[in-house]
Amino acid sequence: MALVLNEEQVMLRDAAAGFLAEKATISHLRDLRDSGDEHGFDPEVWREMTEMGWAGIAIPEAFGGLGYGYTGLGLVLEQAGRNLSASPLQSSVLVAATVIGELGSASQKEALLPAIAAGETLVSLALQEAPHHAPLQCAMSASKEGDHFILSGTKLLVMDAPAADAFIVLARTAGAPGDDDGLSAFLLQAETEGLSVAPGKMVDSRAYGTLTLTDVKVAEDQLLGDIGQASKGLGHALDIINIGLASELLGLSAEAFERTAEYLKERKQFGRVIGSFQGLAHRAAELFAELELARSIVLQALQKIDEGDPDLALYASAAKAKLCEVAQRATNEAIQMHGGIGMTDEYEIGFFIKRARVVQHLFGDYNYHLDRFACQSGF
Amino acid sequence: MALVLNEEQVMLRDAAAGFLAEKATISHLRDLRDSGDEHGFDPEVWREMTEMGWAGIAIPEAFGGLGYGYTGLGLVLEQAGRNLSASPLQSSVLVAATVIGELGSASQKEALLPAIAAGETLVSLALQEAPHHAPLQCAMSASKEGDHFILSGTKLLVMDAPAADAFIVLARTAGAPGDDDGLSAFLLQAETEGLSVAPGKMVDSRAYGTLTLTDVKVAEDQLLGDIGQASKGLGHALDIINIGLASELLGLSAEAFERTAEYLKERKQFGRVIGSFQGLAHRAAELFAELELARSIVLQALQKIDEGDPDLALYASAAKAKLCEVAQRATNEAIQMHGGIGMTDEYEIGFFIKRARVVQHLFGDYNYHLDRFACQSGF
Amino acid sequence: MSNLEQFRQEVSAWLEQNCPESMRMPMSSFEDIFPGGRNPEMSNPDQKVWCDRMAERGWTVPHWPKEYGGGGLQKAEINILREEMSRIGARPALTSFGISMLGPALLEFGNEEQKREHLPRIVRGDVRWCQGYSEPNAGSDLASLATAAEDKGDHYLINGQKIWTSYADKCDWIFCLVRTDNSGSKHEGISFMLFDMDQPGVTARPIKLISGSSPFCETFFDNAVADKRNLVGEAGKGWTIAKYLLTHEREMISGFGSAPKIAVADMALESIGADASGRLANSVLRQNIAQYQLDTMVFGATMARVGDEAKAAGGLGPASSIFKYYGTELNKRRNELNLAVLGESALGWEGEAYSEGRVSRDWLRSKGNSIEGGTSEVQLNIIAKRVLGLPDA
Amino acid sequence: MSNLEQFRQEVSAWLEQNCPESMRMPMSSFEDIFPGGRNPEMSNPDQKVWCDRMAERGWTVPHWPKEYGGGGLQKAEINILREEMSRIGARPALTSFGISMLGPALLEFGNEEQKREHLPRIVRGDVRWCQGYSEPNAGSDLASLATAAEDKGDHYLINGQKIWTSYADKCDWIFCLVRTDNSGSKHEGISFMLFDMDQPGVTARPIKLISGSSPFCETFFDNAVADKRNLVGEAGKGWTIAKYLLTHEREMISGFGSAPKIAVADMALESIGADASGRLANSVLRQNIAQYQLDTMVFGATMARVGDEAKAAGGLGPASSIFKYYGTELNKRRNELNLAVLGESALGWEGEAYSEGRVSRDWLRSKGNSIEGGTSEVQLNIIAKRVLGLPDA
Repeated sequence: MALVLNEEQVMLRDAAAGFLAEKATISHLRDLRDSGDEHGFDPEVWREMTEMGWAGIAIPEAFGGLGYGYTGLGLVLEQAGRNLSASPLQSSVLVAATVIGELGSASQKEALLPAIAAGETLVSLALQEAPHHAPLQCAMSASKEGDHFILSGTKLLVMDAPAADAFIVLARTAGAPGDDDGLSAFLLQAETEGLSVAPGKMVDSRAYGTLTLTDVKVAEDQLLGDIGQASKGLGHALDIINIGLASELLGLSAEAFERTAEYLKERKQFGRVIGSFQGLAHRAAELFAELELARSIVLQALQKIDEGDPDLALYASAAKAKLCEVAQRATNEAIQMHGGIGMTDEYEIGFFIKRARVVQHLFGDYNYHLDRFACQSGF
Repeated sequence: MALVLNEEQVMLRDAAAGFLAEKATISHLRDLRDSGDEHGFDPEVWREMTEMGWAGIAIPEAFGGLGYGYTGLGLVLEQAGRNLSASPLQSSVLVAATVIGELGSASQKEALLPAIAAGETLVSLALQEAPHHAPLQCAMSASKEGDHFILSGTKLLVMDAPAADAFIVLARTAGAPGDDDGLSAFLLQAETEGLSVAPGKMVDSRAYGTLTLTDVKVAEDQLLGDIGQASKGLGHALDIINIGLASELLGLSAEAFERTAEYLKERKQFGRVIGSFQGLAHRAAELFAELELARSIVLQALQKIDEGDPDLALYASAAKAKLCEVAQRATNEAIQMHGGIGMTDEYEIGFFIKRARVVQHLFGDYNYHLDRFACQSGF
Repeated sequence: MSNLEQFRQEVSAWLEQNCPESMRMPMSSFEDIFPGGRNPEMSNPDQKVWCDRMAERGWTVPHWPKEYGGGGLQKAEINILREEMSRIGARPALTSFGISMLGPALLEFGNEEQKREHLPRIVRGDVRWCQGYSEPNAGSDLASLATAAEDKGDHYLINGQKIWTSYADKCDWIFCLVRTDNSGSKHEGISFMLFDMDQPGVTARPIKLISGSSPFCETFFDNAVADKRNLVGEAGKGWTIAKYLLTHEREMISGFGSAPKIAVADMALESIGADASGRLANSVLRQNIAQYQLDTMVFGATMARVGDEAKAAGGLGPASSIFKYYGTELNKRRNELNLAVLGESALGWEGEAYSEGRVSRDWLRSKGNSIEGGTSEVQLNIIAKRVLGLPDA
Repeated sequence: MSNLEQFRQEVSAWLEQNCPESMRMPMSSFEDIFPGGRNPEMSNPDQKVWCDRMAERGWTVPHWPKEYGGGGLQKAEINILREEMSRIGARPALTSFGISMLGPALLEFGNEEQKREHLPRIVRGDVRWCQGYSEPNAGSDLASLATAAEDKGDHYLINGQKIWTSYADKCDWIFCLVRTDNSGSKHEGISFMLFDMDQPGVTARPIKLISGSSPFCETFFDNAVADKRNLVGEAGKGWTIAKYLLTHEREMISGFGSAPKIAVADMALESIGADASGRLANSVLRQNIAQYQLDTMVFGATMARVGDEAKAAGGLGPASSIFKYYGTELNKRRNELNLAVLGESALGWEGEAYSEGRVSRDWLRSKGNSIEGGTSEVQLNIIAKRVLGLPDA
């Protein structure tokens, strides 16, 4: 596949750019934050996004989606990154629908994916149990009692938890933390007895939640896929998810950089536009180079998803690691080059660094993925 | 101990600076190189250095030295680094005399140290067996046969080997590679039967040699210290040696930087002195900061030797790691900032990068010592 | 018994009698620092009692001359006072910009009348001072400031705007850089002026930062009045005083990197665990931490060396020029490492589970370290020009 | 059968008959590259036979027009020729600066007479060309060159010095930037001139590099003569031609980072070993290698993307501006890693044990990559100005 966008993809990207720049901007994010909105996104905007089909971009047509593939979803996520648009596009579409697509049976997909694609239901993944991403370390136990399972434990960093209709909860039906075998995925409705959500706002002003499960009774038909066999499908889903997050980081970093480059052309100090100082100009040029590299690996990794490449894990960790590095540098330079005004809440540039670090952390940060990249490369 | 030089030390430093800048400069090194000199140093200059007592600076007065301590030796090594002065100051004084001081019995020290201090004998350490420093991996076997030992195997990177009168050879009298126990040190005369030296020039134009031992018969009284117990004393000696090499790297880096800073003030491009370009000026200022940090840790580590600090290993790896990092950056920037002329053999700046990499590598490079620094720090 | 021993006994006895019990408790928050002022904010009324008693002996500023209200103490005596205070855990009685910034400037550049008027009030904590330097269009290029002071005979009329004025909304007086002359180069025509903030022409509005609320303000002058006797030094020669104070400020800020902190490696071992050989499980993070800890150790050695050199030679060597730059960059690295080490628990903003976002707010706040008090770029320019002697662009 | 299929058959048959067996062997050293010239250096006399046969058909430069000695082939035909040569392992018949640099410049800027005189001789490999650009005081700032060409009616008299002239000691003619006018700005007054190196006024002296001997020379002109009909373009307008050729040169050099190489990680595993979990034993080196391999992969993706974009849009996008800068920096990183990975065995200079210092000499040579053909600093300036639109200092 050539590393260029086709016509359909260009149209999709431009449509997303136009819509989000009007309806889901940093200014909207600020309003949501300052109003103390519990969900952290605007349901009306989300409804419009789903009407345009964005929630189903990567979902096959057979399951009510558009079947544009992940390259398409990546383009929309990139634009969401540019505008810091708050919506369940990450939690329910990139994460949950992908996990369901990997793990669910045909009938489960039929039941869930069209509803997600239509924006009728919001599903979120409950995986993490400690401050760091370590999927195989999952320890929550799901013990069989008669014809059902009993789940108890705590899940952290569940995206959009306060607004979620249902959760995919990972738990152990066998094995010990670290084992490949024994991981199972369950679909739980939000109103399930014994399940409680403690909402919290992260530094990006988005809503996350801590799920506490106390002797929650789960029926066998709530298992997503085969019992104890979730880890492979989950692993593949996580590769896709990390590439999607890399797309968001790309948009976010590019926008922060472009705003900074503009500022360098406007701001005067010592009688000169500060972009004429070679110290700043060279750093900007280096960052431009890094962003071009970032753009290439994101597009390549997205295409590898859609091509079904068997080495996806390598591309996923490469894309996430590189984008973590670039996003960190781009957002740090954005504040430093803006100087004092970049430190003020009133100015918008500070919103980028806040969202960046959360996305960098989600499902494995730079340290995690560079290490994994080395392992995948055999050393 | 205050982190400043005392009067005696200042005088020693200035004397070394004066002598070396006249007698053992890069120009002399070039002559030695171009004449194909086998030893890679000028014995006459070395004789003058020993007459000034430099070979005995760190050797206690009881053993014929000046007893100025390693801080004093470090200052001379720093000046040797500035001038890229070729001499056995590293091989025989910093390395061999220190190892003898750590491992030898009183009578062995009496026999050897005064001769080294007087420049009458040149001793070199034969430790390394593979391309990387890994002292405990020493595998050369020393098997006991009656009242003597039989040594066979190969030793790499033996400094000044073609000129050496004797070698300290590390070998195993027990244990396996990686073991603490079983390492023994032997003193062998250069003309020992079964010992051959294959001379070679490294990139720094200094002479090194590969020692091949074929069934070399070694008497018990050639053991330095106790049988099988060399590793602790060797380890302490290596800490001292690495701090001494860090001193040389400090001088080398500072000189390369100062020559570069001068060039930035002279060279004109685009109608301006190139040091007025902020891109270069900021990099020079950052490098200045790194060099000031380097100077501090070297002085601190030297003083820790003389204070007998029990945490010397931490300081040694800190000093060597930091100086490897700074020397690499300083020498790379030196060539880049000099531009085309820096690439020519005719100009002197290129000599610094060549010596730097060899000293960086000797007894553990950046990667080795940063890893060790982390281990010493408990993580 | 020597004089100093006698002095120590007297100090010890006086402190025992006069330092309130509650002022011997460790400080638990910023509110426990007492800045003085007309209507001082206090976490405890003993703060004022303690300050008043200390000020009576001039011990709030023990090194200033007695004639200006200070303690008039010698170095050895000041050390004894510090030691004895420290022995009983006595808090500093008064901490203010007046002591650390304006006072030194007045002692160096003020006239006798100004010293006699303002210094004693600083010692007593009667007046709380803020600093009016930066403007929206004069950040790194401070000398291009535009706030105008028009000569009206016995007073100046001041119009313009300052930014980053710390605690402007809580301070009584301001020492302020203003432009009295536009005709020459930008460094000429700047004047150093003192005036009361409690007047109709002055408004201060707090600035919210990306890390949350802050002591910084935007400060507006709309025909504010400054009495002419409160012009410090000559009109148009204020830049010299400003530069003198900037050096002070940078030395204060450069301390950031050096505060004792829990080793980040220990936090990482707890959060991420070790492998069989005792090494931190994530090798990439391990290297980043090792590099940070190495540079912190090396920076610490450098601060110690510069201190020792200053003692030996009586002045700061060139290495001190790197403090502000390196210290603040190091602190930013430390804060990024906190995020990497603590992961999810460092990324919270609100809620008890995240200590109200303490880690993330500290991290965001640290980004300002390399901007305020002279950006890292300005520091590098200074090193390049003044230390290395590289020419101007 | 289509025309192209027929062409392929003809090419295939001709190559089979005309390509000497020895010219179908893989090249084993630089000496196997045939650069042509009056007295060509050859590792094998078949080199000239092969070149002559190919040149007869114009296939040494298949894309140039027939009237100038080229092959006059269309793109599809050129591809077929390449494929058929590659099928039998045929070496390129002629590789020269004349083909890659001077030819394109003459086609774009030369007059008809110049094209007819010089291009056929390039195609036949009769004349070997070198490039006279840099001077000791005109490196990054190429336009400040000072080599003077004085107008003497029917010829110019040339005095001055060039540096970094590749193979000047072995070339027959030079295309050279000279100054014909000092009165205007430095970019004006530069002329692009061709002249014979085999004349008394020309001396070339090879330059030894830190990595050892090199093809570079210092070249001196002492009343050298250039016939006026060999002035390309207008007098004083040579800068346009120079810039055109610089772009060519940068694209050639930027290929450095992309050559296929043994993965440095494999070398490291062999040299340093792995721990129980299969990770490289030294974790610090492991991270450095991981970062290098990641950036190499990402740079490769970028070259592929730019290539695909060029195919789709018919031109190079802005990302191509980073190639020279990033590719050469990457190659320097690679060479430093070689030292770290190979340790002692990489640091040799002489002797068989060290392959005569191959690794260390490559490493030293790589330092020049970010200097020659426009320094990294110049590349960053170009990105800042032309791509980002940042203003000049």
